[in-house]
Amino acid sequence: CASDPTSREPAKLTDFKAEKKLKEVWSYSLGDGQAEAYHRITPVIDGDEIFIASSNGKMAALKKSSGKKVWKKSYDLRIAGGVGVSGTLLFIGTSDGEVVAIDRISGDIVWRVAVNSEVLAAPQSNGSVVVVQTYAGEVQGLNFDDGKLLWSYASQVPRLTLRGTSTPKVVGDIAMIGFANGRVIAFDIENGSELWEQRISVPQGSTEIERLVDVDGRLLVMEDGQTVVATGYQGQVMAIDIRSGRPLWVKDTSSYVGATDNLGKVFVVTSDGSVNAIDDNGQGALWTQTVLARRELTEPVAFEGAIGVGDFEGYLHMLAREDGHLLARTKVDGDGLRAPMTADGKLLYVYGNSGELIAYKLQDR
Amino acid sequence: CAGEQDRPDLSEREIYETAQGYLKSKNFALAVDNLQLLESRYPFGPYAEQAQLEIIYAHYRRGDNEAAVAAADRFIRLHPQHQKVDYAYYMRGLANYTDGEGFLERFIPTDMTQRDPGSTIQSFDDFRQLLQRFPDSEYADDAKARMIQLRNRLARYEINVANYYFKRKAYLAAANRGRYVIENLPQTPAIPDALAVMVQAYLLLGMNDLADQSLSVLRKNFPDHPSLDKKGNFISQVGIEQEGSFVNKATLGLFDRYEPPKFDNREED
Amino acid sequence: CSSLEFPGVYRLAIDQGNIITQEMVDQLEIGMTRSQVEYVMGTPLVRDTFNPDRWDYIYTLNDRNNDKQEHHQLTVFFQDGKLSEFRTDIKPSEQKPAESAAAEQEAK
Amino acid sequence: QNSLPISDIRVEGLQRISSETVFSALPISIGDRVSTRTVANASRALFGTGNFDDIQIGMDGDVLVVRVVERPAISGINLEGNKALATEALLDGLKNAGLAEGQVFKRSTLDGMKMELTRQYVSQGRYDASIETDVVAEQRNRVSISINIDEGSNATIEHINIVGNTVYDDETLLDLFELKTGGLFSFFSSSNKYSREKLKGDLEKLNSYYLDRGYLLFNADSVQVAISPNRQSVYITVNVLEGDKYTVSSAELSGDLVLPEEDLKRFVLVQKGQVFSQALVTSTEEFITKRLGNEGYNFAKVRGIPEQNEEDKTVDIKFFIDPGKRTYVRRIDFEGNARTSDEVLRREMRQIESAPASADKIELSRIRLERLGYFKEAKVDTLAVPGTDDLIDLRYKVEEQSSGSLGASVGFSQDSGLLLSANIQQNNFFGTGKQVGFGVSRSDFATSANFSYLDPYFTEDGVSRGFSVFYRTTDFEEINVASYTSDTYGTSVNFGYPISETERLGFDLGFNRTTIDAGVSAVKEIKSSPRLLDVIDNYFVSKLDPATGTYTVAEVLEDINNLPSSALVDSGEEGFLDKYGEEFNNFTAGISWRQSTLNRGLLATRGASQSLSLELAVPGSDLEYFKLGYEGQIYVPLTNSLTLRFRTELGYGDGYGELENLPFYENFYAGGFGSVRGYRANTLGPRSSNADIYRISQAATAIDASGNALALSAQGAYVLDPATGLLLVDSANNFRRDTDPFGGNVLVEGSMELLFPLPFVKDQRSVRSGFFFDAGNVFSTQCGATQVNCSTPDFSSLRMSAGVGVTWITGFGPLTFSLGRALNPEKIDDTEIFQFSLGRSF
Repeated sequence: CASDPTSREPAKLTDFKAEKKLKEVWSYSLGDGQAEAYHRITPVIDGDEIFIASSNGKMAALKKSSGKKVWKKSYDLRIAGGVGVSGTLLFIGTSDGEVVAIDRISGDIVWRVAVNSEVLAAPQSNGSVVVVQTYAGEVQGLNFDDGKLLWSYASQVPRLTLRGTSTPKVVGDIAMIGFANGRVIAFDIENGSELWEQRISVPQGSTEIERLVDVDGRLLVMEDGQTVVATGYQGQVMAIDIRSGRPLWVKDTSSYVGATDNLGKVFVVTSDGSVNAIDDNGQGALWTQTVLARRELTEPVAFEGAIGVGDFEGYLHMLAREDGHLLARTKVDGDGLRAPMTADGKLLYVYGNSGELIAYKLQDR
Repeated sequence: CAGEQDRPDLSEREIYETAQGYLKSKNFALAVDNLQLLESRYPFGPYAEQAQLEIIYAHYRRGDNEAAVAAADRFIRLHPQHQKVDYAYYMRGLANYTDGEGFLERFIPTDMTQRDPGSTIQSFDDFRQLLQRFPDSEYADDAKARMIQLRNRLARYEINVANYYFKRKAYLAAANRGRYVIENLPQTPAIPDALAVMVQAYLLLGMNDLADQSLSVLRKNFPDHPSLDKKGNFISQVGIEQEGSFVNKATLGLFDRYEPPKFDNREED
Repeated sequence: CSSLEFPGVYRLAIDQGNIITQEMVDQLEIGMTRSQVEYVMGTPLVRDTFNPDRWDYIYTLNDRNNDKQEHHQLTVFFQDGKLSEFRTDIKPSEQKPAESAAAEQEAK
Repeated sequence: QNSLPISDIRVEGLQRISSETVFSALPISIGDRVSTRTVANASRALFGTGNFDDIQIGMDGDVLVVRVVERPAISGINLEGNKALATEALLDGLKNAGLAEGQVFKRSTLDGMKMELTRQYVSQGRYDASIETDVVAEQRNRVSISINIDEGSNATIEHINIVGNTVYDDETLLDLFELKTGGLFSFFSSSNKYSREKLKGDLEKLNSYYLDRGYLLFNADSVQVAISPNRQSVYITVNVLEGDKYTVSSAELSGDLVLPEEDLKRFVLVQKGQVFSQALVTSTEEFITKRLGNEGYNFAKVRGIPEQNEEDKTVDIKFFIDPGKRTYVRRIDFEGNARTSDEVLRREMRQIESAPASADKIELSRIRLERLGYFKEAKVDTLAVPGTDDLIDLRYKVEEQSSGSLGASVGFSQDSGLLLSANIQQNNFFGTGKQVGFGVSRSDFATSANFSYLDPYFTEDGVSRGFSVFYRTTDFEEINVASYTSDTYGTSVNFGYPISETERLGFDLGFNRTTIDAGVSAVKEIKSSPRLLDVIDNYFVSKLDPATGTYTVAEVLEDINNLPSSALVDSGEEGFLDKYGEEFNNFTAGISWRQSTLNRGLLATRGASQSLSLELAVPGSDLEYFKLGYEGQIYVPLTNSLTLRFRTELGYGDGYGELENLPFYENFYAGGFGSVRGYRANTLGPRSSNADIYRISQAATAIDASGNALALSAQGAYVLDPATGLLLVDSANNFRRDTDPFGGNVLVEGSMELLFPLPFVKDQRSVRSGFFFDAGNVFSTQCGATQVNCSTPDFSSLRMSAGVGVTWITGFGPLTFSLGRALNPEKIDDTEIFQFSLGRSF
């Protein structure tokens, strides 16, 4: 019989001539990491500190260059979304439907307020209003100092969605948020009025599965600070002008993680595990790397001329920026990688699902 | 995949011949298999239609009534104008008719008017369709006869129930069963009994003017009904029950019991 | 009934027909349409095939266990669709206005 | 354009379809004029047959040419990879859609089926299932279709989270849920497989949990269901708004009450001061609706409307009663009684036609049908009569089962050996409801012929009348009882009648004649011993010289008749037959009271039944005795699948007048089926003592002239002891035979059973299985001096057993197996682990 053309198993790791090597600089372990409920708690860098949190309610502030602990606290909270930072406050969301503000210096809880459902994405703020999206598709604007509700917007959530919520993106006074119904809406962060709205994916097909259109990935603000790139599941990737909301270019692709950009190229990881590089004006597709097909890849990160992606078995792969060939690979965390990675030009910070935060340097072999 | 290995490719005519042979030798199971093989192998050959017709008969004779009805339905759907399609309607009615009779009734004489008619009612519709579409089909009169027999059976069933309700002294129930026959099953041999039931029940209920009306209809149409005496008056049971015979009292009502009215003048239903 | 049966035989109480109550009879008025009568009295269980303009309501109860017998009867007549007359053995209660329909006593 | 009339029609491109089919479908015939319109109709008609992919109609001179391309027929369909959806179900689905062997192949139906299959898999939670179809052409314009399915795996639930619950914690609430996250048993039970219906059910449970505890405004509408990108796991989040806890401030009835207020008041479970509970409101509604139903208002609607007042968190509940119209039953019809006649069902009806409807009479009639034991199940539908708002028709649907055995039955059961019997024991004789038993049966221990007839409805009120004639010879030895045979024949007439809905009284008068044949070695209780065996007719005086072992003188055989009576030993206690002879004519009279609320005739599962009976051999019979019996059983349902059954049977019999004790052949026995399982049938209780026998030696010896012995007679002879002048006696023990059970006049027996549904059995209505604990024994108030194991009733000597038993109603009657272990057997008891029998249900 004709063998099954599209095998459904994740692609096996191919061996390759490593041109670069990932060297661990420091590592720090915190609580139970993402635990069982498919969370994507992401570390955040602000100044020379990096803040991380774990599902069983632990948080820590570390010196980003050395990993030295500044403070570590344990709260009676089931953390599900985090870590947002703005000014002196850190923000996390919990599975019991609470948004908690924490003083970044002391780690003490400043205020905590109940919202109507689980908070799976890190609340963001511009210093005066904190914006949070709950799992039930409601967006709330809270007062930065005491968390009191300023405005709220309720979106219409389809019956079946993809696990996870898109993290709001705040640029100046504009808060842009991707929703589970395949739309991205920009709000005036102060009063919650709608600035513009774009449809990233359109549900088609007969079953609930075919009609999944979540925009779950983080929104990418390009280097020029003018355009935001949103990726939709079973839909499109779309670049939109932040001020006017006009779509600049659109590509048909399906992705549930955010895109990243570097020196004029946009890198998109599709839901079937291929990594694509597109010209930042959206004209041509530069290269596509499918060697990591169906390995549930994380959001790509640009670092030292390479593009890094993690996979479900916990491997970190570095692909060459020009043509996407494999440069380096290392095993980070047996529980797998899911949280997006952050880089600050010197180090690449990777937060494994078991709660292992490791900083890497990329060297030539 | 394994290619479809073709058995020695019997020609259409050979398969059809073997099927005819089995039909004649009453080996209906094998006849069905052959006819099915013919249909799947040569669905549009010259013998296909004839095979689809004969398979109905084979299923029926094999006692598989559901399959016979299904085969008949399929033939009617595929060949609505076929000149033999009346045979399919008739066979479908026949299959439903015999399906109603359980296994026991064939061997032990049972009074079918006492039993739940079951799917024979479905056969009533099949035969009616046959008569409407093909009034002069060769099967029309047999279908008509069976329809009449079925209606008579339903009417007699109603009268039996009325008789039971007389025993139970539920006279209004008896009267309404009689009325059901008059209103829904006219021209059945049970009509005279139904009228007698109504007269007797209304009398026992003390509704004399309703009784008179039914009595006049009975007298006009069935003057020699056993419940009418020579002068045409109704032999009523009213009042008989009160005294009760001496023997009855002595044996605490066990012997010589009062006989409630019973109307079962069936010559041939 | 009189014939002696076994002492203490449990016999089913047989009730037949539509229940007729005093207050139903009070509500009946000449000139009512068929559906109005039906609303008050309910659907008649005795609707004679040979005489469509007459509805009979009858109620009998024969409870041999505790020896309760009941027998009520009401017949309504219609003329061109309107209630023209009704006879019943239940006397309408006093406060009904005098000019009520001919409700003479039906000999039972 | 109308060209010349066509002279002929030619069809090209036909491979398998016959030309007649084309001609009969073609609306054009020879001689017609052809125009574009007729051509269009023709091609549309031909397309209509569904057999062709392409049709061209043209003219060749005056000949109409129809060129067709036939649609391929399907030669075969094969399915691979489907486990969750059964192949036949799929093939049926395809067949209904017109895709089957021999049918015409249409691509559109195949694609439609593909989409339908994916939807079915998604609805089963198999989100990553994928289906590929391909069509392979074959010769003679046929195609084979292959569909291969990758069903993927069922998405498992990884995480269920309830947000916003403060009063009750997640753990207690998640306990209510049928859907569970993966746990130990999750691979076995599919509780962690997501399905939308189960989630809906769980949310309802959550809702009623809060509503039953006062949280009137509880709301759990916002639910998010999400799946992981690899579609393997499902995450469920339920956001709840608990609201405040409300207490009841008042509860009243309003609307048209129909019945006096106090009559309905007692059904109102909601009281002032109580914490609000939706469950109590709903059951109040149901009770009142049922009560109105009994009054004939079948369409009554009762709704409890809560009005909450925010300030003091209290709620007033008003029950609006709308009785609807008083309803009447117009007709009652039966369905499914192919064998049972209409009257047998109709006479069980407590609801009469053309009469006010009453909900409990309708239900009671259904239960009475099931109580008959003729039907596996009885259901009732209430159909509103079209065109009226107060008339209903009732339709009782029954499913018949064999209520007795018909025809010859070859059976085997250990305690009665091979059972050859041709008996027609029919409780529903040809569906007439009459119970007729006619049987001739022969087994190791009994040959019997009997005819019994009972008409349960001799009068329409249920007065029953019946009679029976029987002849039975029983060799009790074969059923482990002392060796004697009894031949009885007799006749009896019986009546019975109901004295209430569930109780019946019964009377019977009978005559029977019994002869007992004690057989050769009858036990002492039956015949005094030692005794002369009439088979031996001579004796001799022993001449053996014990010292030398030689015979001094010839022993001479004497004829038994001239044996001096003094030679017989005094026989001591008299046996029964000695006292009362061996033939008895008895006139029996019996009265019984029976009460039953069992829900089914055979294999009941609920209710209770008990019966008290007295059987009296009236004065003037040869033997004047009486037997009192009590039987009772009760079912206590534990859960909807487990039921506890308690059963007891007591018996006491005694003689009166000049008969001191109960005739031994009327004794009670215990052990075996329907009694104490684990012990051989009828072996419990007092034993008989074996009879002493006069010594029989081998042939008497005679001496010939020269002094050597000469055998005289082959047959044994009694030995007279020269010293005492008495016949020598062999006391029973040197026979070394064990004693035989003899039964007694007091029976005490009971059992406790835990009934459970047998796994893997679909139709539970004709199977019963359960663990049992039996206890019981037979005692005697007049134990014979030499009787073993005989005691007056005392509980310490009850024999107990435990085990498991299964009964299955087959076409030939009940088939029963039981595995029972005797818990406290005495040395003398015969225990038996495995017991089975056909024709008797325990």
